[in-house]
Amino acid sequence: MAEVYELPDTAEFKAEILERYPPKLAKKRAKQIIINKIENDDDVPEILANTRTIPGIITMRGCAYAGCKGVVLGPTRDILQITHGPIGCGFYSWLTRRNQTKPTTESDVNYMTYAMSTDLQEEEIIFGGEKKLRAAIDEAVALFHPRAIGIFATCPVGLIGDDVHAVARAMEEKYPDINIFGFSCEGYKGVSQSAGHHVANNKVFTDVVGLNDTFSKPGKFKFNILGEYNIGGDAFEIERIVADCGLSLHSTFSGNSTYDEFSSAHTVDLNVVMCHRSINYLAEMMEKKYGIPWFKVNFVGAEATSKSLRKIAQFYEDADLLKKTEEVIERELVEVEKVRLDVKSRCEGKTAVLYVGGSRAHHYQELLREIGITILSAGYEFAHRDDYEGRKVMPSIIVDADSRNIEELKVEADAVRYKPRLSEEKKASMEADGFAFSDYNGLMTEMPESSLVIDDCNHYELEELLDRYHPDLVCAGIKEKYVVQKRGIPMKQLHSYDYMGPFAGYKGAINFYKEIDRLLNCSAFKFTKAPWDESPELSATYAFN
Amino acid sequence: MAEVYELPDTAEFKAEILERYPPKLAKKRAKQIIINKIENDDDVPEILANTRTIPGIITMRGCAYAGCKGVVLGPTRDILQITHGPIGCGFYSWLTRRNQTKPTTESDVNYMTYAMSTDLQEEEIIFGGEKKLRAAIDEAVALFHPRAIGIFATCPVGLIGDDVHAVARAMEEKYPDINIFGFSCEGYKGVSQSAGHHVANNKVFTDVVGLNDTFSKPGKFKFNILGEYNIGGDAFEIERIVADCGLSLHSTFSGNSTYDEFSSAHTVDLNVVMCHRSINYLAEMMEKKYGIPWFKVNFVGAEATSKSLRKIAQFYEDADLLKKTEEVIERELVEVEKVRLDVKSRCEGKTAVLYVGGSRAHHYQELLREIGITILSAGYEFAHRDDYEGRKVMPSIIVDADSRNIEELKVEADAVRYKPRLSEEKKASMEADGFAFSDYNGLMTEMPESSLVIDDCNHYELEELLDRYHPDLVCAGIKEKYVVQKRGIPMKQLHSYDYMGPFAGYKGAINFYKEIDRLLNCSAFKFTKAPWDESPELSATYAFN
Amino acid sequence: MSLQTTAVPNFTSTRNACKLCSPLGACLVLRGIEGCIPLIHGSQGCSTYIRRYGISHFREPIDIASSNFVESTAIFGGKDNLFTALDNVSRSYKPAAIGVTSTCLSETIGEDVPMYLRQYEIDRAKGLRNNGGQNPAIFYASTPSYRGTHMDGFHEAVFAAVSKLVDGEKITRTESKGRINLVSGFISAEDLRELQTILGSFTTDYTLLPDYSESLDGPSWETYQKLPQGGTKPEDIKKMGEAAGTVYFGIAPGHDAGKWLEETWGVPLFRQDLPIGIENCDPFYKTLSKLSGKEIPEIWNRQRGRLIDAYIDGHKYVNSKRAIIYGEEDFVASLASFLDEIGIVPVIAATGADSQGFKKRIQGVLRNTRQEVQIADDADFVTILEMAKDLRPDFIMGHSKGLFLSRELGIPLVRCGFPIHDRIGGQRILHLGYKGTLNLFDLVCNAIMEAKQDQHDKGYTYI
Amino acid sequence: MSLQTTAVPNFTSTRNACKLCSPLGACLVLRGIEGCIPLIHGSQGCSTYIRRYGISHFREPIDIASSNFVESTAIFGGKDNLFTALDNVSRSYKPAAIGVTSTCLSETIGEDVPMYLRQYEIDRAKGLRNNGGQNPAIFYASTPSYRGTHMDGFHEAVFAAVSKLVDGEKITRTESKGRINLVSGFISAEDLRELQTILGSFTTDYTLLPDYSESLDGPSWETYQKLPQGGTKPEDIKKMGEAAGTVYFGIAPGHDAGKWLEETWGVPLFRQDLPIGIENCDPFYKTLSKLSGKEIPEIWNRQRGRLIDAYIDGHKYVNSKRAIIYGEEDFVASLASFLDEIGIVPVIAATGADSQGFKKRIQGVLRNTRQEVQIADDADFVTILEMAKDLRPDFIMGHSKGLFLSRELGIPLVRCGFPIHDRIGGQRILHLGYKGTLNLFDLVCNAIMEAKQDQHDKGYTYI
Repeated sequence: MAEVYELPDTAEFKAEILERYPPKLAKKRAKQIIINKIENDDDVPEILANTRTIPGIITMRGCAYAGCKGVVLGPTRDILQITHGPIGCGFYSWLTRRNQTKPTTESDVNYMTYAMSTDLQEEEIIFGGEKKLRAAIDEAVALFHPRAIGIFATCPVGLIGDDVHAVARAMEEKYPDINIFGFSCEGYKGVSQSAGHHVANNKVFTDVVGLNDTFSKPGKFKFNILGEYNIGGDAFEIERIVADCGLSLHSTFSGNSTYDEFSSAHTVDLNVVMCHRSINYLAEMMEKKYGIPWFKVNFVGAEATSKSLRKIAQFYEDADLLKKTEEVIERELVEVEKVRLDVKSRCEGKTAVLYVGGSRAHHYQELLREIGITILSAGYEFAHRDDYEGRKVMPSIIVDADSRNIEELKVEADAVRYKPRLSEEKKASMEADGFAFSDYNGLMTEMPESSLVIDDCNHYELEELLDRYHPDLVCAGIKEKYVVQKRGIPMKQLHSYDYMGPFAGYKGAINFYKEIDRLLNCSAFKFTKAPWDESPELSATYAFN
Repeated sequence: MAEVYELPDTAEFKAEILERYPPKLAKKRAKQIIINKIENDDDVPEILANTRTIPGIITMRGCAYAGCKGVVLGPTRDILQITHGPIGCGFYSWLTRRNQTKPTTESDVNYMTYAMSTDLQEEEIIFGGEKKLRAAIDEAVALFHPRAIGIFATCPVGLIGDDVHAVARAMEEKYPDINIFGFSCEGYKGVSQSAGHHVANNKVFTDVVGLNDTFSKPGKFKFNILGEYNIGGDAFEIERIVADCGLSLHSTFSGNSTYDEFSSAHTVDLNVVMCHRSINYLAEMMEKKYGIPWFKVNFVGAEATSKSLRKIAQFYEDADLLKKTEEVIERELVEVEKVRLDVKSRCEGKTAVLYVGGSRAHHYQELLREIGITILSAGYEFAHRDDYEGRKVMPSIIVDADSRNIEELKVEADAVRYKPRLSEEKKASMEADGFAFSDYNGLMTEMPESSLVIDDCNHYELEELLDRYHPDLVCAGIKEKYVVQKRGIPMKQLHSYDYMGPFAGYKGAINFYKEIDRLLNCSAFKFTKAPWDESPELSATYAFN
Repeated sequence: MSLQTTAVPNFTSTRNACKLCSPLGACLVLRGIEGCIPLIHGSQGCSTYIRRYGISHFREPIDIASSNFVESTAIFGGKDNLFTALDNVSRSYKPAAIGVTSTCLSETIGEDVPMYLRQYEIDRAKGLRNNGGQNPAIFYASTPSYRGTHMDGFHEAVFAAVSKLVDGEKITRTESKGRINLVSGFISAEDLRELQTILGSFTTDYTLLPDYSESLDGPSWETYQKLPQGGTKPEDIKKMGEAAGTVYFGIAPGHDAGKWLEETWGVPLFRQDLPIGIENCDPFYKTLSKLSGKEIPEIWNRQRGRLIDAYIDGHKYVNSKRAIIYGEEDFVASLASFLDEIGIVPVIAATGADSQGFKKRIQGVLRNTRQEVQIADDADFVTILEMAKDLRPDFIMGHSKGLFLSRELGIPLVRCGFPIHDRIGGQRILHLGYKGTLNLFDLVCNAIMEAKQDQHDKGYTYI
Repeated sequence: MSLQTTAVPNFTSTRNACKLCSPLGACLVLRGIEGCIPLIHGSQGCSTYIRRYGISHFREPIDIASSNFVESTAIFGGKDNLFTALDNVSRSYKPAAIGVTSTCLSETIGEDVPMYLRQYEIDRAKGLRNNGGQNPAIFYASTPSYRGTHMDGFHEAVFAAVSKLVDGEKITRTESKGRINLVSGFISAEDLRELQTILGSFTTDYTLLPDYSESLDGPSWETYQKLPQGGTKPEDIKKMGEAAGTVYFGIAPGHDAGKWLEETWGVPLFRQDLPIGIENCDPFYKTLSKLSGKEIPEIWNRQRGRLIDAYIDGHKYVNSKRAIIYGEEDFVASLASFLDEIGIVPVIAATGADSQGFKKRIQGVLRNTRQEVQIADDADFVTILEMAKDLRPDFIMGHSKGLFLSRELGIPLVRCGFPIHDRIGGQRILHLGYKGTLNLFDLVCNAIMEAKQDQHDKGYTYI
């Protein structure tokens, strides 16, 4: 990978950006704005990540509650979710992401359109809200008698002394057939939504996974996909492809997921990880506790999809599976290539920047490259150093106070259910043959040399970047969308996909190519200047000093 | 009936109206504006009707084509209709009336949404349009192969020498299994759409009725309803009621009708007539040719409906039928009375005027009276003297040139199919017992004493009437609708029912009561004057001299 | 039963027509002149049908007189009827003008209406008519239903009024700086109000013809007005010969008042499509600026900016979508340009008019599309439906008669143009200018979004 | 699965809420003041969620700063974060003002923000802050999410701005003839533009607060504007103490700028519901006439007349229809009055706000209905759905969150108010004045007609 695109004057650009910050801030941001450089195949510069955002600087980040309730548990249709707190958070997280789900029968429950909140009032802030939370759980049981109930704490909950875990335990005693668990995902936890992902996955691991040894799906080659949230139906497309290959997808964490799938997820042969940031620790913990190996995959991009399918097939070492996989790849690539080449003819040479989440800023580079678009700059909202530099730096990551607030679980092999899927020897021999387990090389190794990698990019930096480098396309979130489009640059939302999609897999690749083609060749932008307008106003520029 | 409501100063009003006309026009209109007076139960003043409208005076009337294609044939779903002429007429008559139809199976044809026109161009006006008409028929056959095709002539057709009947005959030879017939309904024929009704019904009588001796429907007491056009689903409601009574409705002319029903209509025991104006001659001709007796009914108004049902039952002299009929009446009146009394409590004492068609201005008085509304004035658009004064005046009606242009068919008893349903004696004895056949007493005998009866009321007269008498409600057509509503008076369309309905039968009565309640108690009218507006402009008034 | 019949190519007959008749267009123009009453020379059915049709769209009283032919008139000629009608209309309405239009009937029998009218005017001048002392101006538009469509009648009536009323000396252009003629085409009442606002922002001296913004979309009245207020003032029509220029929206198929003003009175003609879409709006505002000598007021810049902003916000919904458009040639040409500039492919652009130039005209405004477009003149709705079958259109844009297309194809209909008789407020739809374009843009986006949303179950509420 | 569960009376929990949180309302007001940046004192999630939500409706950049609490801030207090945030916002945006709002977090830990701000201003005056020499005015609105709804925050922020900026001497009323204050409530950007037009027709001296018509619905920009143009000018807010009167739309649940201006500065207060419907519009135009001393301009009479005309034209479609309305208390009260006057029964009128006066307020505006109406404060959407089951409503009127009601009940949703995130142009919907009322009337009529038409097969195209 790593073509060389000499992004000009990056050092000067970085210096100018920092110059306008106060010294303390400049010092910090200097470590978060990196000019990429790849040596020895995968040695990249160190980046400062997962660190606090400076007050008053407009960040793209969200909070722990958003990461926990909105991102991770949101796409699960049959765990009834109760937001414990004042009304805002529950309202804002009500179906805000375009998670899709497909109940298999008419009678299957789907709570995704249901936003339940304790709607705390001043009285409860003063006298405590546990009573109201218990009442809400009673009501939820009376209404639906769900299999499981999740309680999500918002900012004031811990501060007023409410203990969501104690309430969960107490109510579980009252309703022994319902699994009730709480999440300490108060908004101020950690430095970004990443903290919320961690809180969410920890709880799913401790309170759900491993409870059900009997639920199963037909098929021979069972595996889970971790870190795939079914935005725009991505999971449906992946399900389609892997089924065609002859694989049996057991559980997706957490796109189009169910409680049964989660609770029996420990019964599979393999975990593959899509979004490394949000869930790699779950893969690790499942390996330790149940002996399930894992590796990183990527179903975003046609080439990446083929590569991932082949790796899974190789894992199982089954001739039929390998053959069928190749057939699927061949079949799907026909249409993909047709569209790709057509679109590429119009997009080749265009440039893009991506500031998204914790893995999409990486994955979508594949798709953009496939149609000839060069990445000028990219960065994550809420990633950690390993997501940039690769897992090899994990031991050297210093755990700061904000991260320490998120519980790091101690995991041991399960006395009953631990069962190594591969012997130590087998695994070692596969690795010796170049088969990587527990792998992730990070974003920077695949970014062009001298491109800009910016962690927690803020509005000021984004705007300066746009003014300096005039990318043809920006991929980011809705908060950035109109900032970008107001200057006449097309913008693609990669959190919600602009409520389009799927973009994963082969059909997704076709959708994405076409969408980018539409965006880059949209005539609306050309009208920005009126034919009689010859003296545009000068824009205000940022100045921090 | 005939309550006395002293409409004040009618003579003065009439004089004022006439005063502003030029003398010749005044003389004519004097005979068409009548102050009602009923003597000896059914002697009423003579009225001039079915006479030409004065050029430049804005009439409510339509033309022969509208009466033939729009009114009479329009509601028939399986006779394919081709307008022969320039595009306007065919476009304007395309689904403009709210005729409903109910194909009984999915595969039943329904051409009502299909508006086929020869769309004559200048070339055809010069060189003749028959060739194009033949081509259109060829196309219609290729497309649908319909059972029957009707051709409707518009103004220029006769004048350019096109003979729609000759074309029909020729094409029938080409397609022997299709019944093809033409209508000479050029717009200038006669003085109003009444001419078109006549043209239509004559042709249906000569070319369709009597062709099919085998088509039949289950049931014992078979009859046709003539002059019911299924506006707003009226026919459906009538069908519901008569079926409940145990009657078998064979064919409705022409609401919700089919070719089979028309062509076998001569097989029934009885014809009942709803709209006397548009179709009484068809009833007469069927009696002469096939021996089917007829009498007038009215299904508009709850009381009128009950009365009509009882009369039909009496005709058959069947105890079961009589019993079931009474049961239906009793059952239906429960809800009718409930709504009627509630609505009446708010509408009692209000006043209305009606200028509609050729029978609705009469029928709807029933409904209005049922909720306590007094009729100040009424009149027809296109009726003849008998519709005002009753059939007894028919012998004295002078046939003028305009009427003579419409063919008066010579009808004799059919050699094969004539079969008197009642012996002369039986009929005479029934009549002696007060059972009226071939009856219609006209509008005026049921209008209040001293109310105004105005034939072919024009805009000027309507406006003067509104200014003088301020009725609470006007019933007329869409052309009058906004003239009336602009002055803040609620207006009910009785041609199209404002695309509501049904208003016939019992459920229809309920609908109508409620609709009138809504209209009379609509708050929108009260805002007409702005609270700060103290000096409204003076209105212009008409002046003919 | 479906209307999707087996295609029979080159139909002679017209099935579910996509055009109305000529006198209708003429009557609308005549109702848009202050104090003018239309009088149809023919059978009363024409007047009744046209009133009925106009009323169903405008929901206003529309008085149109008729010379009420009966059979004998058709045989012996309609002069007496016409004279009586002129007398009665003059006396009862006291109109400023009477616009006489012909019909297929009077044209077929070869009525020489211009000659009749000359005679009537002579008789009237001699005091021989029973006209109550009223001497309205009388225009005549020849509008046989068998020639062209309602748009022929529309432009013909504009020509009739202009050519009858414009008088005075030819002037040198420099004297007339600032006065603007705008011939508005067949647009909505709200469009006319918007044009008044636009024109008014450049100059107070303008003639907008026709202008039925008040006469066909007026307020409720405390007292009834026989002749509704509003309309282009005849004295303003008279001044059209003095203007700095005529902006003429669309193309007159027959007589052309714009050309006539240019040729006869030296008034420069600026013809353009209806100002729908940026490409059609920009020249309009620029021409007004040029003719008035005034800079483009800031409000239009702001509206323009807001429109572009919406284009950009909404491009993801509309880009590459496929539309069917139909209606008057002028309207379809403007819609095609608008859709093209927002990235929509008008896969079918159809008009009922028999127009040789239509195909080239539409092709000319499709600047961006790379896809094939079906362009059909002399089209009817059954033909459009047959054409549409394999084209995967996403939505339809046009008047209410497209309902059955919409049902058969299962795609939304964005109602605009005329007639709109199955919704309220058709006369209040704003199509023109930056603001009208924004309105249409919102309607299109939202129709597409609604259709998309309706196809999805839960979990799809942000789009 | 249907959301129509067995009704459990008096729910403690809120299920599909019908209200948003207080800081959101405050932020919208602050974005409607020229040169003002909102700063939320709390966790960054609040700013992100509120921006995201506002953006999904307005489709414009909405910059809202945060003091970015982390766990230690929650424990040790947020003063340092707030000061840093004020410094950074001052330096980077050079704003005219910063509006600080609290959150449930900062309120729960008992932050004394007013005290902090006093100290910050002292420090700043002494040159102790790293604020780049920028000294924006700073307002503070206390807006804990656990108290009231977004409307509490809205009115609170209006009060914060007014009470902070209004200064000068008390004046005698006669001197101020003509100057008008209008506190506009939570309305659309298009509404604000219409109010500008209306106010401008009476006087040029007015203060419309807030005014996010440009800042949250601006044109595309040739060059990026960090602080979008538009908004109520701070100097105009300063002059509010001098006005002849304050027209205040709606009721402030907490601090009331209208009352404050009356009590502190003697500015007479004219409180009324949002001008939707004749009953609410007439007093508005009359009050403006009175305050400005100017007759009501003809354009409003014409619009009023056209509205009445439409009421009459459309009454047959709407009369006796049954509606569900929900949303902000002020908005619902105005809608209820409007629907009532056109003959529609709002069978359910609901608000998410916990408001004792709501029932009486709604009953007060229902002048015509003879039927029972369910009026519910503290309502959520699941409760509304349960209430609706047996009420046979014909349509729903309110923001996008009513989609699921619409689907469950199988009746149309007429989108209005906020948020509208499943259609484009929510910020451009005109609700207010005669013209806005006409727009709503058309939308209601057409939704009803469309539903009726969709239920019919062929043969039903005129309605």
